[in-house]
Amino acid sequence: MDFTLASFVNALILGLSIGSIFLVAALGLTIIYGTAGVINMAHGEFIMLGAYASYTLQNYLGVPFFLCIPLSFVVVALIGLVIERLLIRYLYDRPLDTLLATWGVSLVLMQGVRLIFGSDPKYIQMPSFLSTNIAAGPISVSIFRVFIFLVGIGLVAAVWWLFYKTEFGIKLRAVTQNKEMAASFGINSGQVYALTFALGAGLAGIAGSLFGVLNIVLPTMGMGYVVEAFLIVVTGGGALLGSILASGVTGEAQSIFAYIFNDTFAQFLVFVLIVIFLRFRPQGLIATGGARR
Amino acid sequence: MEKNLYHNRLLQWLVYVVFFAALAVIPLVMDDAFLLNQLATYGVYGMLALSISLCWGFGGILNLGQGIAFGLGAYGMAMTMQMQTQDPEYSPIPPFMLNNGLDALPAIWEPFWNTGFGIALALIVPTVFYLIFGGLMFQARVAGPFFAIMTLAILSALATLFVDLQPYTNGVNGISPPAALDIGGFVIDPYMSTSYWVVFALLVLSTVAAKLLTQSRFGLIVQALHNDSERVRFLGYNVAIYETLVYAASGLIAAIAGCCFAFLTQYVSPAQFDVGFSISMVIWAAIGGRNSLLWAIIGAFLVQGAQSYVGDEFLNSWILILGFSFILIVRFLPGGLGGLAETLLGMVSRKRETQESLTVGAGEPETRGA
Amino acid sequence: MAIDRRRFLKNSALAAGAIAAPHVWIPGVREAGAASLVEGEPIKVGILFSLTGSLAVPEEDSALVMQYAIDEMNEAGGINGQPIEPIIIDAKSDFKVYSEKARELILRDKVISIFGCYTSASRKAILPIVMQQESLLFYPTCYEGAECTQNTVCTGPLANQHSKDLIPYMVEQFGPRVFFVGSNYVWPKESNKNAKIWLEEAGGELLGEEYVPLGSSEFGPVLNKIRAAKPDFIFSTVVGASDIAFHRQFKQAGFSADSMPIASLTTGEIETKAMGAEYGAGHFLSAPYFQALKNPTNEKFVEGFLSSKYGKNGTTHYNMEETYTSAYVFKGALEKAIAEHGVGDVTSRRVRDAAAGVKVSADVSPEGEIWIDENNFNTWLVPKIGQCQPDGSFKIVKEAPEHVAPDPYSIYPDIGVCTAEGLKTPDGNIRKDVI
Amino acid sequence: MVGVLEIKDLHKSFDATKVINGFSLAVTEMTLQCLVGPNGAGKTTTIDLISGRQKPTSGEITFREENITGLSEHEIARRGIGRKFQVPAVFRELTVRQNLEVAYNRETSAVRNMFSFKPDGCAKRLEEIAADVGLTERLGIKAGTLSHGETQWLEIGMVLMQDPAMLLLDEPVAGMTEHEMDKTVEILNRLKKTNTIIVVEHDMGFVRRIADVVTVMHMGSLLAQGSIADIEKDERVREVYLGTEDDEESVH
Repeated sequence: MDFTLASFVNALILGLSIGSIFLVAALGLTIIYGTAGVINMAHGEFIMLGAYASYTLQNYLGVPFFLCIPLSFVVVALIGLVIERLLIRYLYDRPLDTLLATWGVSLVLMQGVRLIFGSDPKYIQMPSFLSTNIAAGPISVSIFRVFIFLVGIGLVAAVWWLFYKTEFGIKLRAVTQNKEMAASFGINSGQVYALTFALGAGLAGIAGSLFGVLNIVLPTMGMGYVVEAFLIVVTGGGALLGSILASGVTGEAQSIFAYIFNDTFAQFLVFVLIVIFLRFRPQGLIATGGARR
Repeated sequence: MEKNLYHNRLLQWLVYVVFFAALAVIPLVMDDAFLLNQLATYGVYGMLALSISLCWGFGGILNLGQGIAFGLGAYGMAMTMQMQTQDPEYSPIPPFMLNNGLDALPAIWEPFWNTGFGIALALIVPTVFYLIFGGLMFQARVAGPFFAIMTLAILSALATLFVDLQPYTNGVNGISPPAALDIGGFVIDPYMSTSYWVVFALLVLSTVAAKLLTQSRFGLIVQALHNDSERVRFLGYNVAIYETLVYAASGLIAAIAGCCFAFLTQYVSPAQFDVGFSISMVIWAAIGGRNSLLWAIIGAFLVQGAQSYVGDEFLNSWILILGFSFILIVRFLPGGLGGLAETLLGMVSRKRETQESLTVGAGEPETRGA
Repeated sequence: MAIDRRRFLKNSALAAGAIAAPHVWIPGVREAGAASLVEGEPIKVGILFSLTGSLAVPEEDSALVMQYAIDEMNEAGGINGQPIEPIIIDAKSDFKVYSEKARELILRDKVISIFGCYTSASRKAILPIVMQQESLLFYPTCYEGAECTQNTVCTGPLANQHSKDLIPYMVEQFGPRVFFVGSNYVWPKESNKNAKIWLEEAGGELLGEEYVPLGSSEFGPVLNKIRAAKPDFIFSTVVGASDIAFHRQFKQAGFSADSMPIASLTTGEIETKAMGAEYGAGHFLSAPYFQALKNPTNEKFVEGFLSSKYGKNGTTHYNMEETYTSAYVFKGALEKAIAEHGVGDVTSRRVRDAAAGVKVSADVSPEGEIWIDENNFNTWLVPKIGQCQPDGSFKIVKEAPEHVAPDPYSIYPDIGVCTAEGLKTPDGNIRKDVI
Repeated sequence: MVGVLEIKDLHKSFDATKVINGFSLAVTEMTLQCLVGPNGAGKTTTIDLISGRQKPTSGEITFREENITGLSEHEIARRGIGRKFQVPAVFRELTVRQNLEVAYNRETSAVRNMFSFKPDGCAKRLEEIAADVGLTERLGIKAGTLSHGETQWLEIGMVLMQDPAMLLLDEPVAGMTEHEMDKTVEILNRLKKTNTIIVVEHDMGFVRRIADVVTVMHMGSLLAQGSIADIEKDERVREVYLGTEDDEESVH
């Protein structure tokens, strides 16, 4: 295809959109990893649960779409909290085992949802004004993608506020820095971890309610996001800012490579570039505690 | 000093002998083509679990991408078998290439005309790939969960690549060589006991080799770096090389498993690089017992056997059962069934010891794993 | 290039023989199929579809409709007075399970035939065992062709039949400029090769050809390319969950079916139901069967199936119907084989050979009369074009005037012609088991 | 006289903090040099820099006339520099015997070690050293179950197994009983006849019993150097050092 400025600009805009989708998918994972050092393999299934929560609310209770998003947060955060209390909290000092245990959780969640909802695909409806595009000459972007982008910014702002402007944030950062020291100041690190895990799960729930609109609601839908989300977290280094940068860069890379070559090769190229990048900067874009590595 | 029978080296070797003797008897008493083929497939899964146990349980390197070596090995073998059914004169190139726009055999396929070369490549390519990738990662001191995630990334990238290179690989549809593997006139028919024997022999060989490796000085140092890799550096050992080599050794075993799988099923596709399959290898090793080569193999036999024979009864709840048992094992029994055996034997041994009431002080393990 | 000694000897011997007679090239050892029938005993068939996992969505329906067909036949007295006993297996959407279970069905259960597989990958996974044991596979779905074995019968449309009418119809209705989008694998690419031929004949213009990874849900880059190319219509071979994401993102990107419809080979009743009918409305599908087909046989089939215990999903679609007719092809072929050889001497291979020319008449086949090609054992059928309505059902807008012949090698005359004995190459040789 | 180990104008900073600031040192062969100094003086960092755990910002470290600056840990260890950590680092999951076997590092090649099971001389040396450090009875048990003092002994034993030309010992007697310390003194005084040793230590009583040369560090540079008698007389040392003996360094 011929190169035109307009289509290249479209590719750049799309890159931002893909980046925001990556970010929304990876945000919860970043928080859980950055705080507790837990590699949550069930993150994709939390996204899936968010989508099913929205689907159920919308179809059986008639809840409007915009209300489904925060409610999905609540539902999945609660599920996350239960999983943390029953399982994850016993495994904080065994990072490889949390990875495996959460993989078991993901199997159970996926199959559980399949038993309840069946394996045929569902979808989430959205207000029709979101279901079109905005265009300026040859430049065009779908409104729903803009919506996801804005939600992404909103979530980042909310998380930033929570981390740096609230008491919970102070406790959370204290625990992340030094668990023992924080304990001596009377901070209950178990509680902080539990809430953080719930928060991360809830953010995945929001992602799910958005992705269920963008494409399709299936028990297996989480698998499609989880590897990318991990790469974002690893490339970013586990920090909030790192994940933002990493998703921006990989989103643009994905879009531009797809523009130049094709989607499949773009995917391959992005994976390979990330591995090469990490060879030279294993701590990621923004290094957090190097000790964890 | 040996207190727990589980750690008695002699006894360990004895258990190996018993297990493999039991496997060896099966084709002598059974004459069921399907059962032999199925057990041979389990043997392949056993090799994969063995390779995971070597890498993860023993070396501490969690590898969620063992499908890389397995898949590359399987492709190498399938390409070799495919070329055996081609004829330089009548059909010089595999049929799928014709409808993918190729009219001559691509250069990367040329070596596979020769069976020996082809099989050698099927083993060398994945091993070298592991050496390079592992070398890069371990030199950059990427370890633990990060390394695991990186193996996942490479696995996904390879799957994508093999799909995209459709003219050379037949993409998603994969390669189905229509005839059995033939090594210099020795036909490894997947529905005869020969294929069972070949897989069995390779399983024994790789188990013994892996066991010897763990008992060598190399193995001792790998155990030490699993414990505290920093400390090992100050003793003058290049940790990255040790890690790379144990990773590559496990890759070689997985590549052998891939080769076996290709001649057993006469089929290979990018689904070999499926993330779920690579993780199920880890599940086998975890359920059987990651710290023990033999128990990991038993884990593969048990889980896959259950999937084949119990799975259909439960259909939908099978994955649920698998997931729950995996969670419970990770949570309560990190050593898997092997760990359970270790604890039980330890209790038995200790009890006997108190009865003899001669020794003072708690007996503790000498060697890791059975 | 190294050739070992044994191969060299074989080659020279064959080369000598080739001068005198056409050379028959059979790779590997073959064993006679062990499966055979016994008078009065049930006829065992294997039903190998994924009932769980990612492929369960299309395949579970096929397994259900197959059971429905067998029940129907058994109620009518079975075949040759013998009941049919289905062995239903869950392939778990995993090629390793397909392969293992096919072995079990053939080697242990000794079924006379397997009905199963949806993806080409699963077909390729079980073909080696099917061929080597001279068993039989009924493959009831559309596929790319370019395959010539002696052990399969296919009742779905081949790439050369599927879009033959669709492309000229779309060019005529909407204009010549077209953009191809497909999932990145063999079937879409082969389908597009055929489509290009029809496109050229119809005077159309191909603006672009893009493939997305199987299962991908990100269509942004493709939609941008479509926007830049400004086609009159889109020809889609995107499959599965991706197809649904594609249609949804298509509308979200501001495109509309009225000005730029998608002409698809897969987006049927089930898919439009899953994506939300408003996303499917206005787009086109080419298939040999639609639930909305107006004929007494189809009305009976739809009503009978949906009211049976198998019809919970509330839909019949092309894939299910092709599975249903495959059961009747099997019946016809088996009856013919029994008449020819006697019950005791019926083998899977003989059933397959007897399938040549078997007709399923319009009062049995919901899509209208079909028959099996005597050479390549694919199906003569009538492709139809339907347009999706706002309620998710399809309205038939065009029907091919006559049956279209299946030809697995239509675009590869250089490779050969598929005959009952094997692939006949241009130099006159016959090659068996070409997959 | 040229020292076996020479440090020239060493600098090391973490972000903006200068931890080592123009430190130079020459260590003579077959002497035991004690590195003392108040908390945060940079003693452990110096050990880290010598052993390759950290890379200096600038400066040069020469060992046996070879520049070893910036080499990695294992390369430095292979040149005969053995190290003991402040917090004893042993392989807790391995037995005492295995710990000592790992430390027997005559052969470091991974490939050759794959085919080696019982290296020559290992068993004999192991018996000697186990006897030396009093762990003969404990060889079969897991290192993780040893007492603190025993763990210190084990790590000293591991350094001895290496048979290094130079030993870097970071607080070898921390947590030892009086009796254990006496034994350590005895071993070190024997060792310094054949080895070059650097000991980082707080306990001046201990230093007095072993040191040939004492080097006092302050704020990342050399404050004073000389015999223990000289140092104890030095006014500046008194000023910065006295009264801070029992603090622990925060960085190890």
